[in-house]
Amino acid sequence: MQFPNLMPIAATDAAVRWNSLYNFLLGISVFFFVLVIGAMILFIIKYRAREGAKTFYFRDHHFLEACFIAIPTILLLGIFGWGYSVYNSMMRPPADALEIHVIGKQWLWQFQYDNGRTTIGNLYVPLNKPVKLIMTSQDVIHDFFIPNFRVKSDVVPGMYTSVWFEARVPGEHQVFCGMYCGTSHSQMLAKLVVLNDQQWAEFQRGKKIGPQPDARLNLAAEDTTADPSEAQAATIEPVSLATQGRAVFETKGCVSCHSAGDPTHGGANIGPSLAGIFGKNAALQDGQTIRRDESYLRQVIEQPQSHLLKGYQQSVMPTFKGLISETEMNSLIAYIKSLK
Amino acid sequence: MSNNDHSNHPHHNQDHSHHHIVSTKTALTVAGSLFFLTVLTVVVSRVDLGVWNFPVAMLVATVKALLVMMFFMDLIHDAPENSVIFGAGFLFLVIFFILTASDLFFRGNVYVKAGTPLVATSGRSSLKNPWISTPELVSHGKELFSQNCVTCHGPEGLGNGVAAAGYNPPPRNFHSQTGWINGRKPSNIFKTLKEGIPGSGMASFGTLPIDDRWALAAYVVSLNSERPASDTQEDVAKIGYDLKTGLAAGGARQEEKTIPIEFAIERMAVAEPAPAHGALGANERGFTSVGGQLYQARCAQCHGEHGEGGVRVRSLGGMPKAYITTAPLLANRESLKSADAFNHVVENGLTGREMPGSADLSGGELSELYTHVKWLAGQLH
Amino acid sequence: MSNATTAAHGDNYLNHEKGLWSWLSTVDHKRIGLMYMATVLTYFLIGGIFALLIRLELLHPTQTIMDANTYNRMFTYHGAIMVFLVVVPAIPTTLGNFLLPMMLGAKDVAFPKLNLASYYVYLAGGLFATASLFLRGADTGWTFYTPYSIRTSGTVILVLTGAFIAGFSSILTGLNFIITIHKLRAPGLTWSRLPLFVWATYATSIIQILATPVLAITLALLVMERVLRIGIFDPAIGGDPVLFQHFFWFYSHPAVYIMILPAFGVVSEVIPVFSRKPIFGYKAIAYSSFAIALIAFIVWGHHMFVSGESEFAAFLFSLITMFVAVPTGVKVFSWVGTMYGGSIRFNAPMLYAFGFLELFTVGGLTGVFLATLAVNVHLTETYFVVAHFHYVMVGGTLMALLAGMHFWFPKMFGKMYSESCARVAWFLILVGFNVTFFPQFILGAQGMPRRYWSYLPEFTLLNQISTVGSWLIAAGFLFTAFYLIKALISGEKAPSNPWNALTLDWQTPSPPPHDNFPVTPIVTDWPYEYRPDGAIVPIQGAAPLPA
Amino acid sequence: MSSTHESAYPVHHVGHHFNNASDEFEAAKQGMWVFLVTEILMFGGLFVAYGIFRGMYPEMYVEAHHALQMKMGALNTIVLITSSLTMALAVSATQRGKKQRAIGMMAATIFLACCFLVVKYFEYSHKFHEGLLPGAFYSNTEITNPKAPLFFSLYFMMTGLHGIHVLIGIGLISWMILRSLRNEFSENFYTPVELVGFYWHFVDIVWIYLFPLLYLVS
Repeated sequence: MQFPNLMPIAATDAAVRWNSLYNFLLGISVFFFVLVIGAMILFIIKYRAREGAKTFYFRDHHFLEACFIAIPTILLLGIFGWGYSVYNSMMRPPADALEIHVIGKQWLWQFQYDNGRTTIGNLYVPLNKPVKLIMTSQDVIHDFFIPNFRVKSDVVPGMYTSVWFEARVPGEHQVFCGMYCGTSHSQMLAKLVVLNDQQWAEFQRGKKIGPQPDARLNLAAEDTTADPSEAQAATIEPVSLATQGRAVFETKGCVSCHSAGDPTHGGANIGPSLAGIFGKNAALQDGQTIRRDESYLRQVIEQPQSHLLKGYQQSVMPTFKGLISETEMNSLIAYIKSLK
Repeated sequence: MSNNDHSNHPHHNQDHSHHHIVSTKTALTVAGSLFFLTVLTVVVSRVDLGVWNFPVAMLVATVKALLVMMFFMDLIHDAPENSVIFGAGFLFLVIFFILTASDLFFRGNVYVKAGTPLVATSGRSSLKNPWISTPELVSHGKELFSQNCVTCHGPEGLGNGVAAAGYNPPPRNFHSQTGWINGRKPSNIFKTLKEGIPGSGMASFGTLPIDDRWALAAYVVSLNSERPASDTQEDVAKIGYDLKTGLAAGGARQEEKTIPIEFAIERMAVAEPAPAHGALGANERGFTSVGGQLYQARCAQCHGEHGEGGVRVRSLGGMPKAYITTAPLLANRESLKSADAFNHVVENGLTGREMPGSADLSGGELSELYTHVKWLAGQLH
Repeated sequence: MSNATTAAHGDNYLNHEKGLWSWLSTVDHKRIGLMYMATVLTYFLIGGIFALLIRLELLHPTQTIMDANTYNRMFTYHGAIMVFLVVVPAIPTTLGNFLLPMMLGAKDVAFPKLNLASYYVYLAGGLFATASLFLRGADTGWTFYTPYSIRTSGTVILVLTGAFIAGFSSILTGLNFIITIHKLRAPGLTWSRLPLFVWATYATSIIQILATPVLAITLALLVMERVLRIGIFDPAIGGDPVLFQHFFWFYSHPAVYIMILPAFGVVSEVIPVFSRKPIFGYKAIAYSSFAIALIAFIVWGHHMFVSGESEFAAFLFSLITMFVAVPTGVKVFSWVGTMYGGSIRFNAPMLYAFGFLELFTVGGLTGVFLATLAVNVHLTETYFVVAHFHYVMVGGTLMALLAGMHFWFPKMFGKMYSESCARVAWFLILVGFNVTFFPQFILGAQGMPRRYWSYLPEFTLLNQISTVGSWLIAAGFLFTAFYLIKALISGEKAPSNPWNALTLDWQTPSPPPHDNFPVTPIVTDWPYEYRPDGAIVPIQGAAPLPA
Repeated sequence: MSSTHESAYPVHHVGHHFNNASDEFEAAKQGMWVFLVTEILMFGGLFVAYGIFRGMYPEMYVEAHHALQMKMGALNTIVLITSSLTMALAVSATQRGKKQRAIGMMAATIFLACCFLVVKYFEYSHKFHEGLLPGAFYSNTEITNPKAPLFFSLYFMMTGLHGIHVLIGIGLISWMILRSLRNEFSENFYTPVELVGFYWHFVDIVWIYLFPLLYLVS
């Protein structure tokens, strides 16, 4: 295991500005910590109790106390001003920003683009173009948090909030839900996928975009003159259907509720476990028995309420009809098949 | 009480004759002033002072409160620190209000203001003469077809998809030459995609981008061995496609946008008293079941508290002054005959009838809602 | 007076009356203080066990010992119990109750019966909150954010009721202390001669009075949301969930000063005694308590910078928040200044004061990060915040509570504990604390959100270090419990003033008699007159002390 | 009233921690003021919620307040002010040692408080009948502003909390009457009556603000 980096990568200009402010605060904090604790340790050693030693006698020192007040005040006002200016630039999107709608719901993220496409779990944005996310929640408060961009905003039901950014590093960036929202809060993850111009054009035409490398690996290739086809090339290596399915399982939020029986792979137990179910019979709520084959899986993914398993009073699973392509469906079924 | 006890407390019954006592005369005068001020504030509230009504009412109330504090509670003769203490309570209340207001009254309107489109999409097609089929268009359409249509229409477009059995009338077989309700030309198919076919399982695919819809139309046309006649300019104009600007269907902006269901409802429903259904307990089921709550939140505003209809609903599209009146949710309606049909209508809405789709509902919620609506329908005679 | 004579014969508040009922029905502030202490420590044990389980669950990125729902209940109860039942009442109700009248030279607090009533109110609140544990529990987090807290199942109402009731205990205690300080000071004890602990308690009480009622109405409205669906905080019915956050933090931000101000008071007492030097900047420390109490009320919005709060409000709240650091800094500098040129002794209370300074300085400095608008956006709702407030509340309040308990233990029980055991425990707790919480700063900066039951594999190492640290803290606390209980049973008899301190509470026998002082003391000077030659001048208290 | 002063009045004992009765009285009185401050802030939460929503939806408030019966509200204001007057007179009568008059005034206060509650009862039942209920239970069809349920949530919470305070006040004043009948008070000791008086005036002050805020929106 390698020791992790102290900070996430800075993938926007705002994040770079943020870093300088953060580093300044870090420096000033270390200075004051050493000042206070160093003085304390020095006094502890120098003035430890000894036989016959006389103590000083003074009650206060007005000049010193005035300094205690004045110096921190000036410093803090400076920090405030700097913080506010960075905040301000993080809050004001350019007028031409591309708008994408984000809907949070327990426990997945849904993204709606202005060309009518909808994706779940993966947010696709173009490289080097300002993007404004207009966000709301369907149920409780969530929080859209992209550490690599240093932006975050609560996603509140009944109102709209927004964040904006201009991504400088292509590839996948981690997105978290930052506001506690219930059972699968920690699995309400998403990937923000930054696409180069060519990929973005393809995405807009409705093409499926394969998995992209982690943005942290792309940081070295931040130079935007790099040949975009290279990143492309990395993605067309043959990958087994089940492996693709595993990616679908994660990105579409299945993992928030279903266990895959794989201890390294998380998975909650809101819905039934999917490990080793394929081809076996299962008892339904209405007393019938059903064989869980491909068409069964397809049906319950598209219409979750069509077959209620015994022990489940109602289905809370949202329908994935229209939100999951045939290819994804096939790979997902292949993945479930592969689970032992 | 024993004398012994008594002696331990030599200071008991210290009289506090120095303590001020409110005289009856003062009390009556104050009460009289309070009565007068009450009448005054009622009278003033009847006069329109514009923005000043509220400050005046608060001023009068504060004078009244001060009178009570100063004379009934005798704060003017009390230790000054008690006035400070009591005043601090009001001071911190004011701080509480002002700083809370600094948020809620100053929230930036992130969302576009009313009157402008909610989603700034352009209804413009990037294709030139998009109704003319090209091989690229057909192959793009094929891809879209496999994503959007095969469930019902089947992989070859024979109308035999996995979900086909649930629909009456059955999904269209694209290889047949007859029975096409809107016609077979690309522009006809574009229209079907845009509006759906009311009364059937064919929903509106108006959420697809315009180019995608043209691509689908081209693909569907290519499936049939017998080509339909080509589109004329009139055909294209009929579906509202502006040849000059490339804008699809007049008011394309309205056509293209998708808005959250709550917004749609809020903007559409018009205050109109629903017919009284006194016999039906509004809350018997209304708030106890998930379906009932969903119904109240999303449907009741247009369909009535009990599904009785009769509510005037404003059109959101090109004719903002037009209304339609909702009909009762009777059990013999097509959409209430099967869960699938119901889900279809709820998820996709009914284009042309101002019924917005609620695609965000989960399967569980849909089935709860269906149960509730069926129950409501059963109550209507 | 009969009390004066019996005091010499070993009559003290512990044996003045006997039997369980004499404790349960006592109106003696000292006994009530001890009852509070027993109860607070019990809740601390429960909350601490939850904390250990939480850390154990986070040993591995995925499930370790419990499922997500259990985990969510764990952190909810850990937070709710620690905040409402432990850290808020910890110092005022235990040390405050015991010491405040003694430091003022009074026989009791102004309203002794009310004091006992507030203990039972507190107990009832605690029982309500913990009773829900045995039913379905609550998984709202201690912040009860709407609309989640309205929708989630479980016994949320019981927890809300518990916190609501416990709030009234806080209000009544604050009221009692304010009147006691106003009206019951001994002759000669002017405001400028008050011990700093009294100043701090006074500022705390003011916050309790002004802020806690808002918590009461907020929680009551939340109960109404669940029972009557009134919708004020529920967006589904037209209300505003962010308004709830304003209401909640209007109490809960000042509440963190309810937690930390008494700790400042304890440290201000301990440091001059063990440095044998007058406190540096008495007035600055006293007034800064008030400045903090005042500013505490106008900064709550900094908890909500990313909640959808307006930019204008964010601007205001961030600006005002910066000024909290000024009086806090003044205090820290003054304490270090007090040590300068002193004659420092390393008894357990002083060691804890050192620990307090270290942890609180880290907690305070990281607070500036969070007050800075842009930086807050990234760090809030992550482990950075978790680490920050643990450094302040545990590192600050708990360290000070331990300092105070070790400082006044001889006075309370008339027994001495083992100094060497105390040093071992201090070392374990201090090291364990830093090992537990420092890695969380890094985790937070990396972006790990709080309240996560599972986490990305890249966060594993730091989480494991943190979990190991929690075991060190637990070992330290267990050891502390061991040697303090041992001291209670078989400790050496303590003299009346083992540390040669000057405040009034030390100018009476250990343990104190029922009425605190054999004779009402008359005060002639401030309580920090430590002379350079180390001579102990009986400055306060008129009665000659028994040898 | 008995002629011998000492035996007629049960002796009130000054707490052992106070120097004298005057100190004890001042402490108790200041305690009451501090308590009233906590009451201000408790009601304050509701007033702030009211103010915030009024600022956000002013036209809804105007529309919704028409459903309240202003005459009933005005009547109740008069009733409560009168009860404050009788309470003030009861306190000064106690301070002057006029026991009969004090008891009479306190009984009048209780009577007026009950009148207040009766009027409130009619108002509430009218609201229930009209479906003007808080939040999710709102079923009125005349006032259709989608935010109107909020107004009635606030109306019921504010007047409800105030009503609970009136009930508590009735209990406290009854207790004072009882203690008066037991001759516990005299011109030398009347602290409880004066403090209950403060409480009652505070309840009046809250209503003085509630009346224009709820009934006189324009």
